[in-house]
Amino acid sequence: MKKIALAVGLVGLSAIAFAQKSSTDSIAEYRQMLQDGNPADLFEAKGEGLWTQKRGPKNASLEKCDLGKGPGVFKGVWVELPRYFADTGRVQDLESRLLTCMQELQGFDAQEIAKTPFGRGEQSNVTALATWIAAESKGMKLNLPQDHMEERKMYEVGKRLFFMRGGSHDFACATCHSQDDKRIRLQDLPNITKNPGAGNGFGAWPAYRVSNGQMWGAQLRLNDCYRQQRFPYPIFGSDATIALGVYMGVNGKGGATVAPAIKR
Amino acid sequence: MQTRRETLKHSAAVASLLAATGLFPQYAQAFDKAAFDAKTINEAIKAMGGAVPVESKDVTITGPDIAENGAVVPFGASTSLPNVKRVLLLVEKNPSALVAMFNVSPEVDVNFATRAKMGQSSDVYAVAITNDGKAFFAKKEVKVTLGGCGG
Amino acid sequence: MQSKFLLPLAAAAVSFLTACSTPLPSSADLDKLTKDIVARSFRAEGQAQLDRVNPDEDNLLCSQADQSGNTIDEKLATAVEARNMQTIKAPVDGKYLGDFKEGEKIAQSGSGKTWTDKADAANGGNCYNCHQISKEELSYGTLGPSLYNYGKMRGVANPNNAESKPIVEYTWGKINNPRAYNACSSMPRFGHKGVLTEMQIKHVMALLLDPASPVNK
Amino acid sequence: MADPMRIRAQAAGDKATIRVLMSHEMESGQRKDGTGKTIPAWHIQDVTATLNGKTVMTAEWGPAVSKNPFLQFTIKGAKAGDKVGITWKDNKGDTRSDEATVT
Repeated sequence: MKKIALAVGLVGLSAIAFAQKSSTDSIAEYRQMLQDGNPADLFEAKGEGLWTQKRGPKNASLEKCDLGKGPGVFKGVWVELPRYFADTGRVQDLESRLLTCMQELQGFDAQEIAKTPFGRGEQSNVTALATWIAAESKGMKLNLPQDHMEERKMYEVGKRLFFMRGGSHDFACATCHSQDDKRIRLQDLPNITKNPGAGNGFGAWPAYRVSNGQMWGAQLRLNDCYRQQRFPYPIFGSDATIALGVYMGVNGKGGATVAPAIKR
Repeated sequence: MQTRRETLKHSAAVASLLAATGLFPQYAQAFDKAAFDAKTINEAIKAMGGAVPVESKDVTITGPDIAENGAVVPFGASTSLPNVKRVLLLVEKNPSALVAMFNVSPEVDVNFATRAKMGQSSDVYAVAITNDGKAFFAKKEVKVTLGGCGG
Repeated sequence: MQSKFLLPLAAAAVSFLTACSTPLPSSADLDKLTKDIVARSFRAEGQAQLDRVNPDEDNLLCSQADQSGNTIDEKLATAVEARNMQTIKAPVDGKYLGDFKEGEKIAQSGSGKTWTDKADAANGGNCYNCHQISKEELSYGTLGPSLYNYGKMRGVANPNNAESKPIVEYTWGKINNPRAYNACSSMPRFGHKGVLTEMQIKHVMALLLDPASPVNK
Repeated sequence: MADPMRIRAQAAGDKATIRVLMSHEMESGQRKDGTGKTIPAWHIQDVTATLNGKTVMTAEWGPAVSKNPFLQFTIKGAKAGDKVGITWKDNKGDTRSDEATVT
């Protein structure tokens, strides 16, 4: 009899504990359980291999690619992107810069890759490369340069784009991402106008999306934000996407990066 | 609080899930009987004889209370019971309940973790099958939520 | 060859001239630059046509206010609200409430109007993205206020009663065009922008106001 | 050919924890394509783990294991320098083997 009473007592206790645990706590627990064993590792490994592999019409590797800190440097470059590149005369993010390198060094057609749907052909290689390069800056602090006039102009443009309401639903980026402690459904929404939200948000992509089992680079992340915002399709590597990258990354200055992350 | 009747229901549920996998002919009969309505569950369980799956505190299932996404739900199944031959992970409301089956050898701990897809909120079972064909289980309820913008 | 990933040397040279200590262009010039960048950065896809990045006057005013961190000027707000109020039409048959069960489905659905949605498919209301509504749904957003007990809290015992009329009409207007009441509301103008049909809005109305709806339990 | 696995094998005491990520679609057989046709199930069916060439565990999986599967288990008596091998085979007959050294 005693034994049964004790067992009942325990069951009762755990039921109360469950009731008191909020959905937010449970979701946090769920996310914690996924941290060990992030399939982004698979893409990271693929990207690392692609960097040294001789490929493309010129049968060359990417080892001489300049991502902002000189040819061949991949450690720490990601926390300083997007930045201005004198050779192209453009502010570029990681993915658009990888296209430049794939074209210049390997002879691929950058425009062709930019037009390729995400996850297909060379696009999936760009994502894998971006995943690996971001991982090589994991834990470092965002430190985007704002010395060049083009970089400063892009920040200003990014800010305007961030607040631009439009589409069928009148949404702007700011509709969801300009307040603290808000969520959409059960997902926390980072406040991207300042830290910690800007660093946490911007510094998490590329990320593995468990909902569809895909690796998403920053370009696809933005692309899908715009899709949900009911805007037209942002062209891969376009100045609008890069300006937003500058706006988010500069707002996130000093935030430690966690990319490649694992996300819902 | 779990009543005896509910416990029996769970046993029947596990039996039917095992039977549905087609891997355990000894449960096939139990499955048929368990398919009767609630009034006859007690009799059905009796008819299972030694094959009644028993809920056991020596079997552990770990997993989230709420999954942010049903596409990836992390689970761990372990047991301290001796002579375990197999460990199964079953999601009751999936189109086919059996997610994974691990065949144990003396060289490994009876402790496995993997991730499952869940179409909807469901009870999830870890079942340990011993060398003599007995089944012991642990159960966990997992709520699957709809996340994100949903578009 | 036209390629923005290649090296346009002329562009690089121009950029050098504008570098360093030069002050930023004027705000108006940056607005113009933003407009140019938008024009070349998006392409039409599915039903998401380029007119969607051509914001109307209401959105322009609110975007400017949001960006400056201030609220919209009071006079402008009154004008925005007045012209949005004019878009609200009472239901043709005089009936404001539909079926709350249908309303729940619409509230749950986050689809519609994206470039991956079929143009002729029914749109969702996206309601749970931002609001708590029925108690059973744990997965709700917090961008908007909780709507749990919406009708009950406002004392709507019978939505057809005369005393319920003001709240019924307000709710109808709010779903159709929230910017009639709050110039820079973040909520979509479901009726005005054709996101939801009149019938769909009636169903959502029932979800919020029908005493039998789980929202009011 | 399938992409390589990521295998981590870490010794602690007289055991080693093995964590494996596999690159696989794990198509459930429940989804429909754009034309309404069911996409056939395509999933890893058999998994075998070896320690220095000797099988220590086998597993049978259904299509409900998540895409890009994760597997964790513990091998008794494995020590640094030992070789852990993982092989999977899917229902189309595709197979992949990778090996890692216990650290």
